[in-house]
Amino acid sequence: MFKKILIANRGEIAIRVIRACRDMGIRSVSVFSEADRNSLHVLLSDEAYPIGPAPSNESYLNIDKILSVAKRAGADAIHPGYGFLSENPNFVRRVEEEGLTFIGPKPESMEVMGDKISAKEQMKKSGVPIVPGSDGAIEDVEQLKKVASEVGFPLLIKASSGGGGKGMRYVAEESQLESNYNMARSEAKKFFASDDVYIERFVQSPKHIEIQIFGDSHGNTIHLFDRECSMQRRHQKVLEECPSPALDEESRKKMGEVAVKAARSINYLGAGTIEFIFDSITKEFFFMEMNTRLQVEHPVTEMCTGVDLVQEQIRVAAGLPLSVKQEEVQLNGHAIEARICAEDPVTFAPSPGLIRRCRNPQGSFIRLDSSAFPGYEVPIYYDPMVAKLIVWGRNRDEAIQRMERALAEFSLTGIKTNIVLHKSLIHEEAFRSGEYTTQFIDNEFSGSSDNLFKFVDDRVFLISLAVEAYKNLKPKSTADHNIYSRWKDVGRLEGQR
Amino acid sequence: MFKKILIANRGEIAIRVIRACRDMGIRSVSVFSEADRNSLHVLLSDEAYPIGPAPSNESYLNIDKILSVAKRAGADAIHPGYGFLSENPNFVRRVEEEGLTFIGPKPESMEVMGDKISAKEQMKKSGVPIVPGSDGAIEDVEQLKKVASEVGFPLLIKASSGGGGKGMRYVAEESQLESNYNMARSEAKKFFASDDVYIERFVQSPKHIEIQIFGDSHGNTIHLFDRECSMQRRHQKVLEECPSPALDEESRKKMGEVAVKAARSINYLGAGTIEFIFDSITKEFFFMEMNTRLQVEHPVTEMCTGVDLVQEQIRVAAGLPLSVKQEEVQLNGHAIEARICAEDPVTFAPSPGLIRRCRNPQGSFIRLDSSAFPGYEVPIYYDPMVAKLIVWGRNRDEAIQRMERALAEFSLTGIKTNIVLHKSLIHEEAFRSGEYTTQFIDNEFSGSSDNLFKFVDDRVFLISLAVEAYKNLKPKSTADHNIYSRWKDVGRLEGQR
Amino acid sequence: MFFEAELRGVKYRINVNETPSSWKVTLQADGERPELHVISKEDYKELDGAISFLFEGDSYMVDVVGNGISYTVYTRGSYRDIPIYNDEMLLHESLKAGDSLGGPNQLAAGMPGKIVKIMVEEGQRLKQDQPILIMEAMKMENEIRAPREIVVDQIKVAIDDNVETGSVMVTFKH
Amino acid sequence: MFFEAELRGVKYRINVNETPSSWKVTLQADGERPELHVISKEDYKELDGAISFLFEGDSYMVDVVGNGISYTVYTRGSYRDIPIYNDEMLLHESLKAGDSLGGPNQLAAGMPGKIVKIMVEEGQRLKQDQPILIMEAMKMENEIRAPREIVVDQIKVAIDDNVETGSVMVTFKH
Repeated sequence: MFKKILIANRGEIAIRVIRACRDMGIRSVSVFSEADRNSLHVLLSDEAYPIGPAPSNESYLNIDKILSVAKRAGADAIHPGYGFLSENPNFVRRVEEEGLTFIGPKPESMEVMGDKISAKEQMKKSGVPIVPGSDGAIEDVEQLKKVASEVGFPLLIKASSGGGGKGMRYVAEESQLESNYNMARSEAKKFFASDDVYIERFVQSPKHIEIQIFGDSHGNTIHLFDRECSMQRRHQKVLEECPSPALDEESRKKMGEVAVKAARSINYLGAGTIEFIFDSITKEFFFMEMNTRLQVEHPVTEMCTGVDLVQEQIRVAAGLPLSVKQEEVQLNGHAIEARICAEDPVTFAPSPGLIRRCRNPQGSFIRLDSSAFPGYEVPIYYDPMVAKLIVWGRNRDEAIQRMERALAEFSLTGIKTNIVLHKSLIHEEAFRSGEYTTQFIDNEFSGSSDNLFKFVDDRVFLISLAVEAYKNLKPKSTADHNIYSRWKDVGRLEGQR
Repeated sequence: MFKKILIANRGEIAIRVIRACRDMGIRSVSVFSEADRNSLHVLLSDEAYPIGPAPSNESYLNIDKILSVAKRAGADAIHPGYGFLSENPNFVRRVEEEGLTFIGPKPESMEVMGDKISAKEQMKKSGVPIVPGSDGAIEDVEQLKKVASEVGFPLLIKASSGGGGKGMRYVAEESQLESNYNMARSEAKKFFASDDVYIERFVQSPKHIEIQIFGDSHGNTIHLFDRECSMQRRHQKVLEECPSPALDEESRKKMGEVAVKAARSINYLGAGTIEFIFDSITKEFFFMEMNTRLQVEHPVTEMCTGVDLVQEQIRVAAGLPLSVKQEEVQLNGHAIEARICAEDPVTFAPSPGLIRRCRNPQGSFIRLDSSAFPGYEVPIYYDPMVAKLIVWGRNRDEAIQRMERALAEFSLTGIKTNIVLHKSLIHEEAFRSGEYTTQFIDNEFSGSSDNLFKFVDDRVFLISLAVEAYKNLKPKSTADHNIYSRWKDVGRLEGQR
Repeated sequence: MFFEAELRGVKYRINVNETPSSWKVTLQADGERPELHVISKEDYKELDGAISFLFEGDSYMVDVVGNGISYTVYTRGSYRDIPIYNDEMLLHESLKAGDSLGGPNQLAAGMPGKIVKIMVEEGQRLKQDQPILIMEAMKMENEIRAPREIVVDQIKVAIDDNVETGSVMVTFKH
Repeated sequence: MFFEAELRGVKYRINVNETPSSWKVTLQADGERPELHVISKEDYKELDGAISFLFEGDSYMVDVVGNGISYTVYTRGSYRDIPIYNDEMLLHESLKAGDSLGGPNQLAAGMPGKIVKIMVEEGQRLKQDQPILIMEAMKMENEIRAPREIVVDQIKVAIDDNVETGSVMVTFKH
């Protein structure tokens, strides 16, 4: 087993990996940019080293610096977390060249699954259902029209190397086809340096359901059931569940088997996720993409299976077999995760800045993975997610009730957060019924401030505000009698108007 | 279901009940003494009312005041927590006279199980094994000698109404019998107003193992497996586990069945615990006592069964059936609880006072039930326990590793706590092997400060200390140049000595 | 002390009087009758940097952050941004109006971030909602648009500049 | 600045020098050679009321509580009570010796609590370890005993009195 692991990441996921290391008696080494000297991963790791200026490409994406710290600290393995270098095959090769172990899949797996077209081809070969669409990139307008008429409208045009909705176009009918094709290509070129685009069927009531898979170097490949991640805003996941409320046992079984088949076909090593688009109406599911890393939402799977996915990653990277066999993985109860972000819950604008108070929820059947603490300044340079709140119940209703309780206990002030958004979302009928699709927040949710802020008596806000404003003004008034008197006079005149 | 529950308690258990109420959509009403206006249960409950001065008998034990608040707030049920009024049958009757529901067993159950002799008689009748000893109180010296020779030495003399080790005497051989009998009687008289004492066999390698039982008003009585609570100091539990590492499956099954039989024999309603003394050598177990309330250590059972015991108490009190049947209760993994107390870890002297910082552990598979926060002053009037840290693992080793991780993350300063004691205990061979008995801390553990404080490099302490002491002195020195100069002169002379 | 505040579109007149043992707070919503609340200081206490407020039997933990005329009040996972005024405050505000944030003739940064694109030039006439610049904060690009028809005077930032909350980025002609 | 400190029975001589960018701390254990540590101020920062201390690559979160000659240092769930002295401190201590805690001729409360029993009378001669009184704190009874053979002068508390840390409970004859 490894003696010391360097974590090439920051924030809550770095802390998550530090904890797994502690659980296994492995020393953890964290790295930090100049914006992160005061971040919690620095404080909680056994060792910590600076790696440069705040912008990611000068620190958390700087392969040379990270490798030089790894050697200096004597680490024997590197955990990439998610994001940053976690899906960069070049980084993996560099790590291996230095004689260290990369905790994650082989670079070849990243390459084949990193390109959407090659991934789809690979999946098709392995018998995994894919969304009807073009076989690979569209060559020209002629092919575009031909394939589009086979696939049918509405359809989507997507960038082959894309992600996060960039370079993606919705085409409702044939007349819009060519103009959108050209726009998609130019966006793709701009964002991803390649203007390859492809088209596929647009699923009308789509749900995002994904399967956690895991492979080891002893020929074992298993799945750890499904997660539902349809609660998204502009393709950013907001709230996740395990298991999906939409799958029946038969679909669940089939989806798990298909995912294992997909992972086996590329001899996948470590933790990975096969994302499917699920058609709520037809109950069909199609391969969307594979994430060759740990997911943000992995804790919901941990809560329901008892398997520590990060420990498992480390075991597998060290050449050990998986600690569980497929038939031992049991789905126990229901878990929900809320991503707590430093952002305005109405406008979704980021809200970096100083956290004034932070009272975390506690108690039965909840888990918090947070990088927030009182006095911490959320930097502007990185992702706005500051914490993940995960709850468990024997069934979905219990889990929802616990989420409501934990959110009510959660007090994070100084910055704006989306805590109140989550409170509102879990009260929505579409969420309660489990029938929400990936379109819910963007198209159906009335996230107005009236809707969000209905939970507390307005008078509590007004009285507290007035007393505190009074206290803020009072010392000034008493210290400088002249100003105070003058103000009183003005106040009196005012009162008489 | 109830609309509003008053919680006649304080600290972490009041908060525990508040959370169960939230989970069920029930409003919670807390009460607080003058020493507790700033306590967390006041802040977290939906409503809060003062009930009088700090000493318990003027507040948390004051039945009239509690009932008057319950009526004023419009509560329809009262949860007593543990301690205080939780096992007081008179309180139960008063609650019922007011037309409110007491969340707990019937007063008759408390009465029969509250007296050690009647409890033992009841258990004997129901076929529950009891420690060989006198049938009821010893009448006189003649009977004492006769029964003692049947039971054999060593033996114990115990007060019939006793608890917490008061009025209990160990007798190694016959020559010490009569003097100890007299001392035990006089202590019993003093502490419990009754000089009834009884004798029983002294089990030589005793473990404390208890079974969680639950009854509802529909004729269902189930058990939720065992807890091991042998890690005790002077009969105060320090650290608990679920399940016991000492029981094999056969003993576990048998103990559970016996406990259910015992509970059924008194038509027990709600949550209760049958405590057994387990002989590590012979594998025999004997009834010790029944606690007719929720236990401090109930979370370890919750972690391994998924059943929320407080919600279950509320359900049952409201007349609903238990939410689980016996065959549905599964023991899943292993949980350990550490009681975090405001006390010196070497001398065990209480350490009330102001909490300066409080950084709580977080992350995968741990739970914290805490009443501590930065700036909270732990009052002198009540129990020194400020938090419970509970961890879970798929097996005992995983749980121990997680406990070690969570303790290392736990930073509670300003007062002294036993966090470091727990760190030390879980490294002990007797704990790792699971073979520790109730005698371990008192007789075998070398809890010296050297033993406890081996975890950190001394230089870290010394350097931090010196820099902070320097900072404390520096402003004074520069502000008052005369004192500074004089001190420098003295310092120089000193340096030359 | 007298204040005016606005919450969810409703204007309130608020009066605060302190006595040794209590706060007397009168709330009067626009067009409604005044409502007097006498809050014992035992029921409104500072605690752990926040306020523990027992109000009509209910227990709230409240945070009030802010100063001047702009406050945010948090409790139970919810919050309100509430503008509040009185004559003294308005006086203070007018004294520093010259350098106030995002006044009518300038565009100030509402959050810290980095300028990634500037779409206008000095002297250019803008339509309402016409994009002025794009600022990046926390991996998100935020497009800042013209509040009304207006002419750009000076552009005070360049691409790749980091700006703090309140930094003036663009001024407009009067 | 020069200090003496004692940790786990070992006496240390410590010297602290501050430079604009670092702390230079020399540690010398009794009978050992001095050891100089140059700690960059970037590696020793105040944070969330505690100290984040990166020492020889390791990361510690440290709390230092105390003043005068008595400090407690906490980190990683562990702590040390460390007495520390220098001449200035000793001077200050001697100035207030008249009312110092638990001096040789008096018995002061080591923690807040309530007096539940007093077993001695004024003028009584006590053997070493003879019980003087019982104080209750947090549901535990703590028996306080005579530090040596001594004669009771005044008893300054009565049964049921609440005492604070440092309150003088009994004085002894010189």
